[in-house]
Amino acid sequence: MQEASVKAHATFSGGVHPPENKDLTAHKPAVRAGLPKRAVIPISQHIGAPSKPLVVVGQEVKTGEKIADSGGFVSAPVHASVSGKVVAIGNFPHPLGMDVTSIVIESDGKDEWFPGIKETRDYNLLGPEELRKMVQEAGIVGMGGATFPTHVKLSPPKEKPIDVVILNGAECEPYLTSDHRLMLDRSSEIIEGLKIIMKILGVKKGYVGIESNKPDAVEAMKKAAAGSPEIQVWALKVKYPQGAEKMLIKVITGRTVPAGGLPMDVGVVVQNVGTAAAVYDAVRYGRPLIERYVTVTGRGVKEPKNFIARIGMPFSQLLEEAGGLTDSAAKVIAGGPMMGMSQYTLDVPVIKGTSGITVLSKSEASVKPYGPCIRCARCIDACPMKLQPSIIGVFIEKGHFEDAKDYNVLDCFECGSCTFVCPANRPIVQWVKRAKKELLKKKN
Amino acid sequence: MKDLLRITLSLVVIFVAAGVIMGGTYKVTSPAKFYAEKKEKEEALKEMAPEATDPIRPAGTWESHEKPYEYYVATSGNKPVAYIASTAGKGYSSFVKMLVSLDTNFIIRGIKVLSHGETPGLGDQILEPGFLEQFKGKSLNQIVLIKGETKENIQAISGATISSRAVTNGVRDAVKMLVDKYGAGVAATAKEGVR
Amino acid sequence: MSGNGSANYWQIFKNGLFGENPVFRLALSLCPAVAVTSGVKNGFLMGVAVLFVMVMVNATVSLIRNFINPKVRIPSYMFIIATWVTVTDLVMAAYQRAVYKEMGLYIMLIVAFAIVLSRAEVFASRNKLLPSIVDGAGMGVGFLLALVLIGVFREFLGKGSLWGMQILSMNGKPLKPLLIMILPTGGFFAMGLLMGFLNWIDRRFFGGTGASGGGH
Amino acid sequence: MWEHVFTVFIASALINNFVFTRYLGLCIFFGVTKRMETAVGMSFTFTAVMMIGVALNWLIYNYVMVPLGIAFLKIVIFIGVIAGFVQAADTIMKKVTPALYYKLGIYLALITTNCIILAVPLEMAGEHMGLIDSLTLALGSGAGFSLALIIMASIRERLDLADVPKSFQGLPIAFVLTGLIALAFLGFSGMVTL
Amino acid sequence: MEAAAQKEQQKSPTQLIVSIGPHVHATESTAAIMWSVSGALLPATLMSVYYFGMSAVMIIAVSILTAVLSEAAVQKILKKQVTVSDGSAFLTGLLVALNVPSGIPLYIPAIGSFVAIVITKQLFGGLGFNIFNPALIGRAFILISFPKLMTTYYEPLTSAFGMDGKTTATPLGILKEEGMARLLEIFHTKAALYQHLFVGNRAGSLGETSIAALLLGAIFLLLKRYITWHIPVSFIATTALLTWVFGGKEGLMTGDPLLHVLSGGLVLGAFYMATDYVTGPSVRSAQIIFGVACGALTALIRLKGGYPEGVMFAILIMNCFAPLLDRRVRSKVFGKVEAKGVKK
Ligand SMILES: Cc1cc2nc3c(=O)[nH]c(=O)nc-3n(C[C@H](O)[C@H](O)[C@H](O)COP(=O)(O)O)c2cc1C
Ligand SMILES: Cc1cc2nc3c(=O)[nH]c(=O)nc-3n(C[C@H](O)[C@H](O)[C@H](O)COP(=O)(O)O)c2cc1C
Ligand SMILES: Cc1cc2nc3c(=O)[nH]c(=O)nc-3n(C[C@H](O)[C@H](O)[C@H](O)COP(=O)(O)O)c2cc1C
Ligand SMILES: Cc1cc2nc3c(=O)[nH]c(=O)nc-3n(C[C@H](O)[C@H](O)[C@H](O)CO)c2cc1C
Ligand code: SF4
Ligand code: SF4
Ligand code: SF4
Ligand code: SF4
Ligand code: FES
Repeated sequence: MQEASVKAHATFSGGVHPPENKDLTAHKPAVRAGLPKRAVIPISQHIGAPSKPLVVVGQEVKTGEKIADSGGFVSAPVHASVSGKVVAIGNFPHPLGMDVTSIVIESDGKDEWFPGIKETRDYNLLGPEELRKMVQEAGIVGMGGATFPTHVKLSPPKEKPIDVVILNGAECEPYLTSDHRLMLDRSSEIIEGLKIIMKILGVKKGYVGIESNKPDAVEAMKKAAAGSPEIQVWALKVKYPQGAEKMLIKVITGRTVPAGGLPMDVGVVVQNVGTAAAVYDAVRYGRPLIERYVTVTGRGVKEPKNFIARIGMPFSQLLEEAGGLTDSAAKVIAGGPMMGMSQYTLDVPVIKGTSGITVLSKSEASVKPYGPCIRCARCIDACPMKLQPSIIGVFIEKGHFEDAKDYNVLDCFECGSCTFVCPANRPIVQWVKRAKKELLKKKN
Repeated sequence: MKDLLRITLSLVVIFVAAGVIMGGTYKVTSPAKFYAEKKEKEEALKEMAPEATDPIRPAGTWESHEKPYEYYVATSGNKPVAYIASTAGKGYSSFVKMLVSLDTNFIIRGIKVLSHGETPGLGDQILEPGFLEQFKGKSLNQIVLIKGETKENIQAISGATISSRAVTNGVRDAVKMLVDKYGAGVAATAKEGVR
Repeated sequence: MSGNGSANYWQIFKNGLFGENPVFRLALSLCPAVAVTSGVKNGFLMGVAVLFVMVMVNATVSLIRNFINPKVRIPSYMFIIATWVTVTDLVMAAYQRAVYKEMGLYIMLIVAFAIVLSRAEVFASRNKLLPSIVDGAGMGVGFLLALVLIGVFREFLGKGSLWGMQILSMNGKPLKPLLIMILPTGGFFAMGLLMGFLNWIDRRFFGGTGASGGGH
Repeated sequence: MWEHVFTVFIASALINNFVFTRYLGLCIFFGVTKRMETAVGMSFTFTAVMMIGVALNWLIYNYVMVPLGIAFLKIVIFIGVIAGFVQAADTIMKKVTPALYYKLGIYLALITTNCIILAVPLEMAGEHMGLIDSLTLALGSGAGFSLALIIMASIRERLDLADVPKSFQGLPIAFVLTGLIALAFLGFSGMVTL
Repeated sequence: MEAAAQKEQQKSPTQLIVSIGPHVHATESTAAIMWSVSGALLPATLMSVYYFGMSAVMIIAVSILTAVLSEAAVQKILKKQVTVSDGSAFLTGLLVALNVPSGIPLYIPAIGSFVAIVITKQLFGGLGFNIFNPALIGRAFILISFPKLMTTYYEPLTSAFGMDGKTTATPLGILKEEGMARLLEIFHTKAALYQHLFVGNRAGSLGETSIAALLLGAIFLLLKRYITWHIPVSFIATTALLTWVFGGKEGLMTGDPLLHVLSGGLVLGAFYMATDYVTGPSVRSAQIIFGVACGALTALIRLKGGYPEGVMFAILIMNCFAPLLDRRVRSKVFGKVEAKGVKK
């Protein structure tokens, strides 16, 4: 334990230190948000095939009832987050940009739970297969933002043996504190969830990585893990993007995920702490994933808060519960300011991957014009992937996508560090996204 | 076959015609060129010793920078009136080739730069009379390059010190050589001032 | 390139001067354009040499054009060019000693100038004697003018003189505004700036594409 | 001896670089430096042709032309020799190493009308150089030209991304650029005296 | 702004700003950097005024003015946005001024600045695209055009005003032409020599003489991370090493590295000019190669070349190679087994 936290001070090269702004909400215990009046539940809240609706307009549903089933292996079922009546199935705005088929449930305010849901006290008698099934049925997906169906991560191919599971409690995104609060409120559940995941994967070594700017969370998790020697809790240096799995794995296990590869290539599975908690709830109480911790924060909201909100909760309603927007509010972001997506409407719902809603004021949000690259190399130093964003940027700006590819643009995971430091304000991430699209087009 | 024949034939004709043209031109021009060169050289030498009545002939060759150079004794009725040497000095980007002529007391009468490859505008300032005139009337041990005002010695052209040094050294080598060869008397003074 | 045998001699001639100026437009045989133009005089004499060679070559080629077998066309042309260059070289060496000392090498290199070969190939080999001579003359004069233009630009800025005559001077001493212009560096600058300037004029006033060709 | 050889080499490669200080080979220089591939291809081909061409011409000049007193035909003969040799190389390569031919063949054609390829033999004849010196000169010139080509290509590829004023795009800016490189290379001037 | 992205903006009923992330930025800006570098040169600038008086003031004013005006003019003509406020033209002008000797006719630095901005920078596409260091090309241009004036250096003034200093050779000049002995004659002891060089009481180009002032600014730049150690350190170290090994009259290892480091444009060049982002390689490992090569060339020119000082030419020559270095030396991508080979 001791030498662990000492070792933890080693860190990856590159990265940046954006102002954290976590004190807006860090000390505020999560409060339960009211029920959404109209829950808008997209059938695709995850990477992979959209799920298939099981309900029809007009049908009555109960909280936790499955309303859409997996559209394939890499997919996840979706459940009703409130009890009430299905009033519409159609395209509605989605926090990730385009409109998406969603099931709209008008809440009857009773929040009656689906009878089919039953507890399992002695879940540790169950075998990996049954456990994995339960996780899948509960529609759990990565809650760190990647929203990759968890049961898939938990079924690695034979040839890729997993020997380490890491829980990602870094929460390196500025402003966000949902994982922080979650770790304080539900530390033991998280550890239990971790143990279940380890059992499913047959792994003997588990870690929880937490940025050292949350000492209380580190303490809480250490206490919760005290009884289990196979689990270590690591305090990590505060540096964005510490939470990026490749960086996390590098720091904790010293292993380097090959470019273009996955954590499992080095025998590691990374899960967000929220995911672990969800796994516990699913296995212990049979509860599907219908709510999550959401931080509503930023200079643009009157009373920044941490919420426990139901999936499908419209941003507008949740923001109201946080006292509403200030007059200076200018930009609403699903997620944090580094990787989050800015929204053009407040009708979008909270989904499984929504760790927060950040509202920036005019002064923060003003988009400055960008100038030519002065080759200052700050972006190269900042890039955790050790790419050369400067040159990549110029190439894409001039439409030389192949050259950009030659400079490994495809290895960019869009953390935004380069764009953050660029003195010329160059929108590199934006260009990278375009390049990836163009290159994809060329491929097929 | 017939084709091939035509080709060869045509080529042969062209070759012959061209050969005639070029050969003809050569016949005409080569003597002209030869005399022109000869004349240039003689005029250059004559310039060095106008009063010499007899044609100026090489008196021997000497070594400078591993290359042979000629020297001459200009005479009027077999009486020496001037000693002349061709010489060279190592410059900025080339060897500066010169003619130096001394009177019978081994005082410099004149310098003529025959060729050089120094930088236009910088090194080629050595051609300016102002610089070359300095050498007139100087004797061996005065031929020292000075950066800055001087009447006694040779003043370097600023911005072209290296080329200036090339000329000065070339001249000094030649003068020393001539003094050693012909000036038993003045030889003593020649000892110092040699780099 | 426009090389039809239309008997409009002025057209053919003018084409060489402007439309397809060898240096500024076709960007052929660039070396001498930079190399010998540190002074107007050298530029002019080089131009004359090229003019002479081009006229003679074009004439010869068009005279014997029906007599040469296509298979050996190019070699024959090169041989003809080499011949006339040799003649020029020998004459210059004999009667233009001073100049020859400075640019003898470049005179000989006329043999490598793509412009000469290309005119022989493109024009002379398909046209009668007179048009060919006119074309050669046009191209030659165009080349000559280009060299003189560059020469004026460089010698004036570099030495403050033209054709060796000092024009600018300050209290007796010759005034040399920008020495660098007579060095290699300056030659390249002069070419680049003049080309750019001409392009600009072309785009601005004649709505041309203002593109200079490239390569040989 | 070796010191002298070394001096000749450095001088011809850097200090008297054919492109930057003697303005030769410009057509090809500007022609093939639009892209790095072509520049590299030309570098190899050029240096090879240069070496062999000089060797052949040296032999012919010293053992045929001088004895026969037809040195004044050097222009005709040198270009003939080079053109012939290039032709031969072309056909032979096509037969023997087609792979290499498709890489470098295209450049062979260009080379015949390049000034440097002819200038070096002429210089060699003019200065009555020995075989070693001639070959060193050839190698140095080849290396110098290759260096020039590769620098130029790398810079021009970067220039593709810059918004150069319309009238200056293409050759004009290339000329100015060459001028600037030449200015920089003046730093080598005065290091050796030949 | 992205056409597409704008399309999205119109979709917005409320006035929400939509853009691709990240949605926060560091406060750094191009202008801030350029002005800070200019600021870092303030000590050296003041010293030059102290030592060379009114002449220095005029030269600096004229160079900067010409630089800024030419930049504005060109951008107007090319119908580009005028960006003189970003300070890069100002900095270029200042550096031109600091690179010329005092007492030089004012039209010369003016020409230098003009060439620097118009031919070297704007013709190539303006800020960020120039291949060569504008200020140094400007200097080289006027050095070749006016070799006499540009190599005529004046003693620093004892009285701060009026131009009564007398001309003299610079330390490097003397070292080259007359050798160490002469230098000791002038300064008596080596200690005195070094001390003169360090405080800057010696002949030389305006900005280069006071090593102390230059280092002050350099430290500021290093602390603020505006420059990194890679280029300056490798540059100066290499020059020192080579001048020590080969610089001595009596055989190897008898040279005087300290003298070579303190004199000439080395410190100014290494910290303020070789470090120019735009005209050097941007990958750190390539920067070390760049620095070492600059150092080697400087030593070569100083010891073997036809010129007392080589810093300028060294940097300019390496500017030619920067794009090649950028091509060949690339950052080692995280998780790439061996940094991917260069496209051939
Ligand atoms: C730049 C970047 C930063 C990230 N930061 C976090 C983080 O702070 N917390 C987190 O849980 N996941 C973060 N992620 C996502 C993780 O990389 C990884 O996908 C996730 O932890 C996997 O767990 P999950 O599948 O349970 O979400 C980040 C990803 C990127 C690319
Ligand atoms: C491109 C260039 C060409 C030069 N050409 C010459 C030259 O031909 N002759 C010469 O003596 N110095 C030449 N120099 C060297 C400088 O002029 C040298 O510093 C100068 O001779 C020494 O300065 P000083 O003469 O004022 O003492 C040249 C320098 C450069 C950069
Ligand atoms: C950055 C910089 C680079 C310079 N480069 C050169 C150069 O390459 N050649 C030169 O003659 N002078 C150059 N100078 C000016 C020389 O330093 C000048 O010759 C100097 O004053 C010589 O004096 P020193 O003996 O103190 O070096 C440069 C000056 C600076 C500030
Ligand atoms: C650290 C640093 C050093 C610079 N050095 C120079 C310089 O030596 N010469 C110059 O003209 N501009 C310099 N600049 C300004 C600017 O980068 C330069 O003009 C660009 O080359 C313009 O494209 C420098 C800027 C920075 C940040
Ligand atoms: S940080 Fe911006 S300006 Fe600096 S190199 Fe990267 S892209 Fe260019
Ligand atoms: S290039 Fe990609 S990975 Fe690197 S810093 Fe920028 S966004 Fe992050
Ligand atoms: S750059 Fe790419 S991501 Fe950005 S707006 Fe354009 S298409 Fe979308
Ligand atoms: S990513 Fe978004 S902003 Fe960019 S083009 Fe696509 S829709 Fe537009
Ligand atoms: S003219 Fe020299 S290569 Fe074309």
